[in-house]
Amino acid sequence: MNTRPTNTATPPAGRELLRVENLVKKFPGVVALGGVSFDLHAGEVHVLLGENGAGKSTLIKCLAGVYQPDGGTLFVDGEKVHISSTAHAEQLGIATIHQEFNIVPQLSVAENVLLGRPPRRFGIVDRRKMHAKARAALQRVGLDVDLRRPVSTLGVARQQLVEIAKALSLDARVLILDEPTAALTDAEVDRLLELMAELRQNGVGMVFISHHLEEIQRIGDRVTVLRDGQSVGTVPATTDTGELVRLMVGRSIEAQYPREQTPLGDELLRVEGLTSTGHFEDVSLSVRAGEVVGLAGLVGAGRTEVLRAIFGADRYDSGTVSVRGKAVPRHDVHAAIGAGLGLVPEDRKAQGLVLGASVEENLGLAILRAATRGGLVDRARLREQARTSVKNLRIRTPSTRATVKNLSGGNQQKVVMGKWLAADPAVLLLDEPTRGVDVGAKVEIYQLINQLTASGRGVLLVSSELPEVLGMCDRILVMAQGRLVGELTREEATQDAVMALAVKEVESSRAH
Amino acid sequence: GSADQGGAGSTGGTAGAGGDHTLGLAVSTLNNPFFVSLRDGAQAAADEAGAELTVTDARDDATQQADQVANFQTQQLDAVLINPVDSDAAGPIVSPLIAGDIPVIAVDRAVNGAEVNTFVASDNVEGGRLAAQALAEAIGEKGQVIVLQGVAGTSASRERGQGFTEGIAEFPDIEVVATQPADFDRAQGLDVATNLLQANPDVVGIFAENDEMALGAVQALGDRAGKDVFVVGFDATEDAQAAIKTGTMYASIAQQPEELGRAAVEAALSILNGEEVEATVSVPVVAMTKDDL
Amino acid sequence: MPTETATARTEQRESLGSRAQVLLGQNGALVALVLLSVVMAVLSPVFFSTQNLLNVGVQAAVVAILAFGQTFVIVSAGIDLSVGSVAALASIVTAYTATTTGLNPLLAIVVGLLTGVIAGFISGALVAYGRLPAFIATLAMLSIARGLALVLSDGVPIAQPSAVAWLGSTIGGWLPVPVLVMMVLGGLAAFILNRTFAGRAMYAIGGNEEAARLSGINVRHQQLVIYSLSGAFAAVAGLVLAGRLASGQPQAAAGYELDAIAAVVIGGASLAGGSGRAFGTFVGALVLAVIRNGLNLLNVSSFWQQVVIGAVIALAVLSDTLRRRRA
Amino acid sequence: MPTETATARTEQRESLGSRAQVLLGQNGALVALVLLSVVMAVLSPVFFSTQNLLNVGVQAAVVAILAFGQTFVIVSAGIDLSVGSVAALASIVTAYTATTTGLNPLLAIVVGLLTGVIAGFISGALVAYGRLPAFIATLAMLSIARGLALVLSDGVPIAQPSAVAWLGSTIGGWLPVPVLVMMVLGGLAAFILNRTFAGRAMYAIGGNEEAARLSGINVRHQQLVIYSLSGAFAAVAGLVLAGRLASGQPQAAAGYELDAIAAVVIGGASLAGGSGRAFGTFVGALVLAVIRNGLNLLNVSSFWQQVVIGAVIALAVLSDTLRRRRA
Ligand SMILES: Nc1ncnc2c1ncn2[C@@H]1O[C@H](COP(=O)(O)OP(=O)(O)OP(=O)(O)O)[C@@H](O)[C@H]1O
Ligand SMILES: Nc1ncnc2c1ncn2[C@@H]1O[C@H](COP(=O)(O)OP(=O)(O)OP(=O)(O)O)[C@@H](O)[C@H]1O
Ligand SMILES: [Mg+2]
Ligand SMILES: [Mg+2]
Repeated sequence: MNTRPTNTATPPAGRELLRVENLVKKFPGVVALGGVSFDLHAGEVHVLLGENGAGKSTLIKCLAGVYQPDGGTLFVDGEKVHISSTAHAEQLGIATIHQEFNIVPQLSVAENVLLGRPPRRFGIVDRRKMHAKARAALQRVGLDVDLRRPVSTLGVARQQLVEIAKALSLDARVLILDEPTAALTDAEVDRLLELMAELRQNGVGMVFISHHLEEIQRIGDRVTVLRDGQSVGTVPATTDTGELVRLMVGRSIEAQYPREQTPLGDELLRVEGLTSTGHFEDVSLSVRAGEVVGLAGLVGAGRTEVLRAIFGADRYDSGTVSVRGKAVPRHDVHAAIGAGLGLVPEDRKAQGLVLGASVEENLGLAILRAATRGGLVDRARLREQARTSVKNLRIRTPSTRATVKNLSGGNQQKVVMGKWLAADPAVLLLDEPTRGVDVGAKVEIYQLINQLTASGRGVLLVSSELPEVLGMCDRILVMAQGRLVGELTREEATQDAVMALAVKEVESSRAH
Repeated sequence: GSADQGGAGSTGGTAGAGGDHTLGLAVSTLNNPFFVSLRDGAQAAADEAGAELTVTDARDDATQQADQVANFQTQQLDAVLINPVDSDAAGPIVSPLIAGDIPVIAVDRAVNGAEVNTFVASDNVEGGRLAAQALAEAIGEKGQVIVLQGVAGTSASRERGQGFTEGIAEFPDIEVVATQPADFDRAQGLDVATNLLQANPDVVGIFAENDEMALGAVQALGDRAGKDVFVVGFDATEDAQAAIKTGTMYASIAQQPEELGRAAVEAALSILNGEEVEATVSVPVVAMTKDDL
Repeated sequence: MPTETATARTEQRESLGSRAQVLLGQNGALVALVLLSVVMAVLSPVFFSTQNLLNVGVQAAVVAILAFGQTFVIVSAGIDLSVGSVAALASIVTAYTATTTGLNPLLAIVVGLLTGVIAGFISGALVAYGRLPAFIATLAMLSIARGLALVLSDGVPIAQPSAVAWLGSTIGGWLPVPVLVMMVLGGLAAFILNRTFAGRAMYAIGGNEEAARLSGINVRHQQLVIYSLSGAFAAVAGLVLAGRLASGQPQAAAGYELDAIAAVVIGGASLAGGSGRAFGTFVGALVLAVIRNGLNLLNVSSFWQQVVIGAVIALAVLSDTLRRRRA
Repeated sequence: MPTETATARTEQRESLGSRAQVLLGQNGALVALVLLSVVMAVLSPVFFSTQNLLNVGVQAAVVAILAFGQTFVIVSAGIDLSVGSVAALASIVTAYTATTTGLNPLLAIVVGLLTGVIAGFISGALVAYGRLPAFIATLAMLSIARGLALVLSDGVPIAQPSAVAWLGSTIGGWLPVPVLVMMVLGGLAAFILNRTFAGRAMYAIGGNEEAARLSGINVRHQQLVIYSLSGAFAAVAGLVLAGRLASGQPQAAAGYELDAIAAVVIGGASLAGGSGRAFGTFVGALVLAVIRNGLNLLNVSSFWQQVVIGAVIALAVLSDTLRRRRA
């Protein structure tokens, strides 16, 4: 089976910073890395590409000193090293932005940027210096917020920017970025890629992980493809997308957005004049059977808040939500689910998963009530359901009993999807459902959306990936500053049309 | 019912002696029936005299007692009766009162390091000796015995234990094979006695530093109580007296808590009325066996 | 060749080891319990007598029953400090209603159990609807229940009806009822945790309350159930204790909350919630009882006893965590 | 027009309200404390006398000092059950070294403080390196320290040297030293929490231990510091207590751990870690002291007192959470 890795890329001119040979890392029941080799040169952006669970994050955690590899050798500046801790990695000039956020929610933005290394004398923290340093780091990523604000009050996107600023402030020679763009919108992605180009100019070597192939081509120099913990090849980033996908998935993918429209049925969800002071105002929308409605907008437009309010997760001040003509009481998730709603939240770790519980338990969470008779849970049924979900969604896990915490990020996202598909809601509210999901799996999720609408369900989709909204939605609503500012049909919708609406409102409000 | 009506209800008796004196009684703990009786005795005496009595409960915590006595002074009570949680700790607690010319009467336990007006007490060490004699008598002055101790470090445990050790030393054929703490608690008395009997099957006598533990030991003995193994307790609580009557307990050392409370209040009122009072007022202890009931 | 054989042997050893791990790994406290029992047996000849082992069972019973109820709370990331006081209150209420109102003793027991449920329900309501930290809500209940027990009994023990005393007796000359009750309630707790909606909800709430809420679990409602269950278990513990003493003691079970929580944590649960099993809790309670029983048998001096208890608890749990870390 | 004015007025009211919120919102317990004090003042004329307020301060001091140390631990998502026992041990060690070895009393005090640090250090090592749950490690230390205090003192209180007794005295005829010590240690705790690396690391570890570790904070090392600090504060509390009683009591401060934790939680910290402030803890300790003092002044019967204490604690924290929810 072990096909020889293709190696068609010539390493760039810069000096070699980092080399990995035959790296092996095993977890109980899983060989996460089965002999990966790869190298990084100064002034290079080396992309790691692979399906969810291929071993990308595990590889970089070995580089960052989080995991100790079980085999293989690591060279830094040509010298064999053993990276014993994260602090050691930092000493070697390696900074890492991990896939999972590593923020301390209660601490301020400034403290998070300089977490673990605030400027200090005799153990006493110099706040002024700390703020100055943090401000400088945040400026580089274009984030302008009150430094004293607890970081938990920022949305996911801006938390990601804080993480990036944190890694940048280390001034490392090697910067590892594990899916930094997953939580960002286009404007911020542009800004980040510019920043990376700048760093490349300064001779920094970067390891970059992303499931967005277009980003890879924009910023990457070489691409190393991982499959099942093996490196299957290193190719130039200019390699054609289809070929990259084939290397990664082992097959080619025809349609990236395989939307199959179905004739529309009755109205399933109706939202009328929904208002939550300070968050959004007068939002009215409807979703019909067989319809995928998209909610587009910039970060902070309030899309997440609207979804959560519809679902009863947050309070709102006025307006009504009804499903199949029946009013849904406000601020009552239980009732919303009973009425036929489901929500895949944007932050899977904090809101979607019980991380310490098994795959089976997580997949059964939304149908726990339904699987209960006389107070007793039919666990056999839940187990069966979990096996089916794992198979249908191709969740990569050693067993349904594995702890969700140990799954790769993309597979965790699939578990959240699976939980709600099992509950079979009339209308599924999706908030960034493909965040961190690989290209192959994305298509699988889109197929699931198709199945839902084909069976007369409705979908309300929030996504910061414009192509996804354009490709999958039958109708697109654009939000800006907490208001609906326009509606586009599938035919009318283009990237420019959506952006024009999303930005116009922002600019007109700036003019005031 | 609760005894804290503060004398408001029952001033009917012999009014006059107490006048409108206000007294404070700082009890070490009301979680023990003994001190509840002591309080009842004091309350009855105060009611009879028409004095107002404020009672506080330190829950066996010397610091709380310090706080409560300080609060008495703030309230400007006429005299303070203290049943110290700890004798040594009570010195600094009452010193400000004495400095402020407020009469202080120690009840049941002495106050060390300060000159109180009078000390009303029964003798715990003497009680321990009496217990040793009673137990020796029950077991025919020979055999193995075990001791259940109260909360380590409390004066009651120390003094009763000391008296018992001294007393039992006079009987050369009696051997104390185990001494273990059961914290004055009935449930612990039961468990610890069970365990000790397991390790020492030949035990014929048990001394417990209070009746609660003694009753736990009786429970642990089951049918053997009063037949093969004799139990002597301390305090002669109602439960213990009942057990002595049925023969499961051999004896208990009776203090007279109500008498203690009554004597203390009477001493306080005498002082407030300008009368002379002895430096120590002794309330006798007696070994109570079936014959006494 | 020799290398290969060596590898094979290592593998075999590993597989044996891993099988043992499956047996013990699920419940590390079991290792501690076995170790502890072996040490005690070596030091004291009577330790392994049937009678003494039953004694250990009886002495573990009250804490174990409290701890089963506590397990529900801890699995759901809460804490219940009131269990000892609620146990005392329930036993006093039973004794009081039976003696003063002359109610049928069995009905009096029901009233006592209801008292426990109500106390738990109030704690639960304070946590769920009052948004009080569980620590504060149940600390308040600790104080309130103890106070009420004292008020009702006027600080004096009350005799229990014989129906309660039966709970402290022995069946067939050898099986102590407390042990029986402990077994039954342990089985019940395991059943609730593993098989019922309420039980599965406890794990979900303890693991990630927000995710549980967003999955349609009515978290507040479940919290009422959880604390009520803890109150009910506490009431049973109180009655068993009362049965053993044949009297309702207002000061009974004081401080037992720490023992109950310790039993749950020794049994492998995390105070952060989301984990814990009834069997682990059972073993945890036995560990504590064996330590106390053993120290009595060995007649360790009373002052040193506290030092030894502390050290042994630390060592017992340490042996478990170190073993797990090596694995 | 009228509408506009109304709006303006509402806004103004809101801004006044929000300013008050800034003052009080940061520390909700303050609201509870103020409410409580007003009620007490209405019910008892002596409550607001200078002497009584100083009494409250003195009565709060020991718990407050323990709670300051506890704040470090709770902010870092731990718990320290041993503080009461460690306080007793430190005071006994001081009294013992001063009386039996005849060491200079000031040196004896240093030895006492060191004892506290060592006890805390051992708890910390059990948590950091032994991977024991903090609850178990410090429960073990609770038992060990209390046992050692009993062993050393032989269960009998030991007289303290006058240097210690000074800690319980009054300066200039009105300022009680315990209050002074409480203020100084409160300031120190605030300084450590807000300004030092160790303090910020406490928040980081408590808020997200994994993130703290990945950011290069030596979590284990910091845990040693945290528990040692808690031990040191406990030792100071023990000495203040000993000063007030002029004697080293082996049973001193028993059960104070729950009060100390309660003070921290009432002060707004979460047992889940990551939040908590020294000032909040101070207010929390005052709330507890005011409740006890007030109930004494009002001469509430002792059994009912426990009921009332529980109810008032619940109400005090409830008033805070409800206020916050409305906001
Ligand atoms: N701590 C762990 N314990 C057990 N298994 C683990 C652990 N961490 C990772 N794994 C497993 O190792 C494999 C590789 O995971 P990894 O997180 O490296 O994937 P990835 O390539 O980063 O995927 P994604 O694109 O979804 O982030 C997965 O099968 C995962 O389940
Ligand atoms: N860049 C920003 N500037 C100011 N406020 C912001 C910004 N981003 C977010 N917010 C605030 O945070 C709240 C939550 O934003 P959130 O990111 O959840 O909104 P969203 O529209 O769902 O965007 P997304 O889902 O893309 O993250 C918003 O209501 C807004 O008030
Ligand atoms: Mg990954
Ligand atoms: Mg969003």
